[in-house]
Amino acid sequence: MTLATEFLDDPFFGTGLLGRAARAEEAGPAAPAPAGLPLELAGVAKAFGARQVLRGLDLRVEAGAFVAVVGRSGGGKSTLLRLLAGLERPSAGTVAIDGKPVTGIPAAARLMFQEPRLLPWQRVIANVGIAREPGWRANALAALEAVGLADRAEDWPSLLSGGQRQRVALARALESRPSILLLDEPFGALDALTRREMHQLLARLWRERGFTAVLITHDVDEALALAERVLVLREGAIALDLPVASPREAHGAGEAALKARILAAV
Amino acid sequence: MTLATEFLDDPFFGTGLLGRAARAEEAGPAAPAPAGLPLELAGVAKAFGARQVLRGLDLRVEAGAFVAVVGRSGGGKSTLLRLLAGLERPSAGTVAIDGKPVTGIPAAARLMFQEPRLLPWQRVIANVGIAREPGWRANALAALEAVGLADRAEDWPSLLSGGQRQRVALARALESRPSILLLDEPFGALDALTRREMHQLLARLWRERGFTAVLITHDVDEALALAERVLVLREGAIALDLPVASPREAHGAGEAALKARILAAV
Amino acid sequence: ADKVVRVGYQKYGTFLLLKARGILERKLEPLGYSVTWTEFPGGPQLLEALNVGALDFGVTGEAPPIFAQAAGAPLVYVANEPAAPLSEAILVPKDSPLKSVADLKGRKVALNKGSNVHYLLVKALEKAGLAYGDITPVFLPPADARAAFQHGDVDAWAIWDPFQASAEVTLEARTLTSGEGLVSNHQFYLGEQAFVAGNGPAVDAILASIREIDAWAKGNVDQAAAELAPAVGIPVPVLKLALSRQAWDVQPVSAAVAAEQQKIADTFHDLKLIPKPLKVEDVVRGNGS
Amino acid sequence: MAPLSVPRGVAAWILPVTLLVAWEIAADTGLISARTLPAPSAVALAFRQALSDGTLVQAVAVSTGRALQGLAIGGLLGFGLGVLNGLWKPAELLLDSTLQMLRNVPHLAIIPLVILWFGIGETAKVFLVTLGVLFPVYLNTYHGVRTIDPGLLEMARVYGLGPFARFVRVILPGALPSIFVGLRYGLGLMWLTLIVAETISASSGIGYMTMNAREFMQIDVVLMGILIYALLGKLSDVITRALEHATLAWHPSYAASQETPA
Amino acid sequence: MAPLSVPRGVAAWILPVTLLVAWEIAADTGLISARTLPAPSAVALAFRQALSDGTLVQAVAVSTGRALQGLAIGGLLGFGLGVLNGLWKPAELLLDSTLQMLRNVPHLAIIPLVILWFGIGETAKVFLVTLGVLFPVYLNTYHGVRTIDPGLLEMARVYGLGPFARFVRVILPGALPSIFVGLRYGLGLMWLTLIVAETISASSGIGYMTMNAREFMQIDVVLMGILIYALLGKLSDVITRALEHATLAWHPSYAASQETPA
Ligand SMILES: Nc1ncnc2c1ncn2[C@@H]1O[C@H](COP(=O)(O)OP(=O)(O)OP(=O)(O)O)[C@@H](O)[C@H]1O
Ligand SMILES: Nc1ncnc2c1ncn2[C@@H]1O[C@H](COP(=O)(O)OP(=O)(O)OP(=O)(O)O)[C@@H](O)[C@H]1O
Ligand SMILES: [Mg+2]
Ligand SMILES: [Mg+2]
Repeated sequence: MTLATEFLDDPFFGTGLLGRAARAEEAGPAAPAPAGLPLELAGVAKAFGARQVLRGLDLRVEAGAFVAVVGRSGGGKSTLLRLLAGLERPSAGTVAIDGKPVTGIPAAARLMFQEPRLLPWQRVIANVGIAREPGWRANALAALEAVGLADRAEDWPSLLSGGQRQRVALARALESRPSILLLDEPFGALDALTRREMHQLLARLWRERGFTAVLITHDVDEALALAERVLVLREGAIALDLPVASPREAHGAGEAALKARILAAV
Repeated sequence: MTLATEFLDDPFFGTGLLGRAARAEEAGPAAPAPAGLPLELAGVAKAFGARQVLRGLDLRVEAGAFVAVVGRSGGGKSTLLRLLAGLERPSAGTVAIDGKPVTGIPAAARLMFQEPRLLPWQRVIANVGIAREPGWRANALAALEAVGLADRAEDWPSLLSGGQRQRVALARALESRPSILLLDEPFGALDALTRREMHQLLARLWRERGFTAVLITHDVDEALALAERVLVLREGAIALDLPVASPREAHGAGEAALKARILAAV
Repeated sequence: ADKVVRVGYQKYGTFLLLKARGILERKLEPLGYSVTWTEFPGGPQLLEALNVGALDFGVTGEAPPIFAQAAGAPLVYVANEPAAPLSEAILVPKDSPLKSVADLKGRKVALNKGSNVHYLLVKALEKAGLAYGDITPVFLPPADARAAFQHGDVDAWAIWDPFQASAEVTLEARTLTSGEGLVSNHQFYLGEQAFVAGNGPAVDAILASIREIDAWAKGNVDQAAAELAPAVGIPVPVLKLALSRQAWDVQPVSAAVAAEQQKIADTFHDLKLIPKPLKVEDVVRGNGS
Repeated sequence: MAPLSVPRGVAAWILPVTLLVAWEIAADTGLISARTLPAPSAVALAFRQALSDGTLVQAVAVSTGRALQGLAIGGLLGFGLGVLNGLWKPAELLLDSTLQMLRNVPHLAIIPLVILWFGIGETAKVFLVTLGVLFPVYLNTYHGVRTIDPGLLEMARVYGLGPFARFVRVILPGALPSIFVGLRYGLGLMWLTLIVAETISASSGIGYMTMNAREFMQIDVVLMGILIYALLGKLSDVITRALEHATLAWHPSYAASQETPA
Repeated sequence: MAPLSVPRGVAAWILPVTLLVAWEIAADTGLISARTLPAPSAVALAFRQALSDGTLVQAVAVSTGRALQGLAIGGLLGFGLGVLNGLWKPAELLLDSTLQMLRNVPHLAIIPLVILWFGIGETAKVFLVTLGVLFPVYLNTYHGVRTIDPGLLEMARVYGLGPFARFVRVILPGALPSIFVGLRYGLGLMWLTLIVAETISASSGIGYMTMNAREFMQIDVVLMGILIYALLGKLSDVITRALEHATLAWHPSYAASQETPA
């Protein structure tokens, strides 16, 4: 809990206009505060050999929306994100970002992979500032501080615990300040308290920066706590598309009902 | 849920005495049904360089007990399991299994690592039957079936999804039939429903085989649902040691209180 | 000096003495030539360079020019040293039961394939009434042949100086027969065709230099040996023995020498060492080239 | 650049064939004199001749025999030493540095010693080839073993695999891609060493044939020798590729290279 | 076996020194005749002589110059080709097979061609060393680049790293352990090729010195040459180890090898 309150004073994660202005100054006029971009999938199918993973998926995500995707293990969630990140080509249908079909790796999107994928030969801080944008060192350190690992900045990644590695990957995804943030089970290796801190961090940054977020999670509570809209992926298609009103409210009675609906759909 | 009911008819995971007798027959008289062994840590400390991870840990686990360990990310949980598995030497204190100090890798314990650690050059089934004990193929297939991946037995691990890989690692740990089963966040990459199935599988096998189980989890509900005893690891020592009565009862009112106590200790 | 003569030499021989004294440079300087010296481990390598136009002039034994001519190399025989039949021989270990060349029947003889001793061996066998097929030739370059000889892998060794002298002195090897009465064993000075044709005065100046050094060496074998020893790495007594057997009197290639050389070529053709017969006199300086 | 949609087998020959054609044209138009560099057609003639009179087949057969013996001994030794030093620290401390020193000793320089030790027979030649093959296989095996994911080794130990099972199921397959690099290199050096080895009193073999021709300035035969070496190199390449294909099916980069022809 | 608790620097010399001592004893007791194999003390004498009259220093200096030029050119070319072919499929299709064929052509056999192309000067020698160094560096770089974790490359692309940044931050460090194996091998071959190169019309250099001594049967000088090659091999080893230590600090197996001396 201590961590979460620290963000307020943090130059990088500072709240509201002040923080944003400070950041814009730092990075120069060439880097305007990123805004979200809309996503669209139309009739997207994906097969690996004979295995049909996605079949005719239709999905529109508005600019700046926060969508959570839940579904069974092996249900094609990661594949969906990989399609959005341009790492896979659909077998049929089209994937578009901001109205333009995705060819190659879209510059607007950043994917936090299901595994940490840290470069073993770079220190933790260099991993976070992987893109080496101007001022990366300060930004990376701020991001590490936000995930509670500022004191490990100069360690090799191989010395970190599983949850620490995941948080470094999270810091890397956040530091890159994308228009579209794709998160593949970003909190899977975190304990309940650290996880809650990370939830708050993510929610805050989303509000401040306005990026479009797609979050894969196996934790329905997490989906309800963070997203405006929860999708259930089943048998390669969207089985449930549930808007969540004022998602950041505390656990109420309505939430239990929503949770039951989602679990039934999965 | 369909998976969980199938275990009843499964020759390997068959219930009660019947199943156990069938299994004992299969493996021959040389392999008696494994029983749990007691664990003991006395004054165990572990430091990596200047970083003191565990400090004077004292713990006794009786034979056949089911202990869950919760704690913050980077709190030394994996280090604790690695000490029990003989992969690290304590900086001070002693680790003993069945009264004998651990030197080398104890034959009685199996550790399911935090990462899947599958051999990329072996098919899924060969990964599960890694020890190649007599009859491993049938056993491995049964274990894969129990985790819902029988149809992927002949795939390369690199083609699996994150959750599928974790389940293969789980199948491998279960197939090895140890006296002491050490599980490091075994369900972290699984969705809620698959996770519940795996809970049932683990609980059933524990009851049938009587091994000693140490489960690391970041999910307090999971700890309460599975373990007889929940330990909270904080600042390198045990901050809370909570017995859980009849752990396999459904979510009651008492559970919420327990959960609150644990979270407060973390 | 804007013209260059590229001279190839080997470690053991007159050119090394010539190079040390700077005689050639002095004689060519007035004609507007400078000299670059290049060392080669053996005659074949020297002619390999001459063949591709990397060399103008050099010195080798009698065998290499035959192969070079067979390969179409643009070489010209310019001059030769007199016969030195004692400078090659067939040796046997000191306690060998072999007493004469005729005893070689069925034995293993080490030799450098296609060298002057190859011809010597053929001639020696011929004289002893043996056919070439009666012995087993073991083709080895000198250094390896010596190792094999020492090790007892071969029964005899056909070899030339200074290796011959070294084996005689340090291994106490016994001479079965020398080249005397069998072969003449000339050293040949060879030039590149275009160079020899277009630079007559320079070629003559080179010959004059050789004559000068030959004259000196003939009268100062001891000093020559002392001078060559450090470069060659062979003890002075050995070198003295080798040099004393050598002939020192450079002269243009006569018809008689050409004819002897032609016999070697024909023998090599019979041995299938060269694919087609060749005429030595076609590439002798003064014979139209 | 335009995508190359030709099959692998064809693409590989584009460059060699282009070079050959250019060379023929240069020779035919007199751009290079036939004396210094005979035209490919002349080399082909030498080839046909050597083929028809049986010398070529015999030379290749004799050399192959020597090469394979050396490969077997040197490959096994290099592999064994690589594994030993990669896994067992004391052995590495004791042996690695010495091997690195021995590796640096030129074959040409030790021929007199080899003759003293082994005589002038086949043993000496096979010994030299053994030396040639040993070191690349050693270095790459050692590297492959050293860089195996320690996490997998830990896993194998925890799951009760004994030393032999660990070797067969973890170490060997993990080091295999690297061992293949060593083998690839060793297959090349096998022929290269042979040319040195066959200066020892050989009267057959392609090394002997080539060096003999060089001595006698039969450039067409030398070129034929060079072409044969190149073709043998191609053959080694095909063999290693097939082995890689067969044993590294699980490996993303090796599997991919076979499936996507462009 | 008793644990070796001697430091790395000492352990490495146990075997060579033991061999040397055994050889000296065998020579002194007449077990091997001094004529066929001079005693180490005789070799040491030759060493002192060559050192004091400056020929050794000069030979090593000349050879080192040639070696380093060849290393620089061959190493860079091999590295560049390895990276190109490892990353870009069309290049691999076009070039790899040809390189595998060229690799197999013995240096001894192409000397006539090399003289034809480059004459008998320094260029020819440097060219041969270049060839010698090129192929091991190429093969190992290619292998290193090919076997980089594709997951990390994906990550780099998703995080907006351009080709250059990907190369510098992902591909190069990932391939480095393998490239060092190539370099290690290349550093050895550098000297080995030189002995062949220095048979072309050289009059200086250690290759020349050794081969010349061999020709004139100065076995003690030949042995001295062999020892110098071995020491140069040791030097290469020390340099590569230092480079590995400096650049692979992150790598569990390389870091460990430096820290745990036994
Ligand atoms: N080999 C090592 N060298 C140095 N530090 C290490 C090493 N292994 C672990 N650590 C450190 O020890 C601490 C405990 O690590 P451990 O993996 O036990 O944590 P954990 O409780 O399992 O965390 P998580 O829930 O994130 O997996 C961490 O701070 C980690 O960085
Ligand atoms: N490259 C591939 N080749 C073949 N099959 C693949 C490949 N990638 C994924 N799959 C298969 O596609 C299915 C969907 O995989 P995906 O990784 O998208 O699942 P997921 O929903 O993310 O699962 P998890 O929650 O377990 O991570 C799985 O059955 C997986 O085995
Ligand atoms: Mg996934
Ligand atoms: Mg952990």
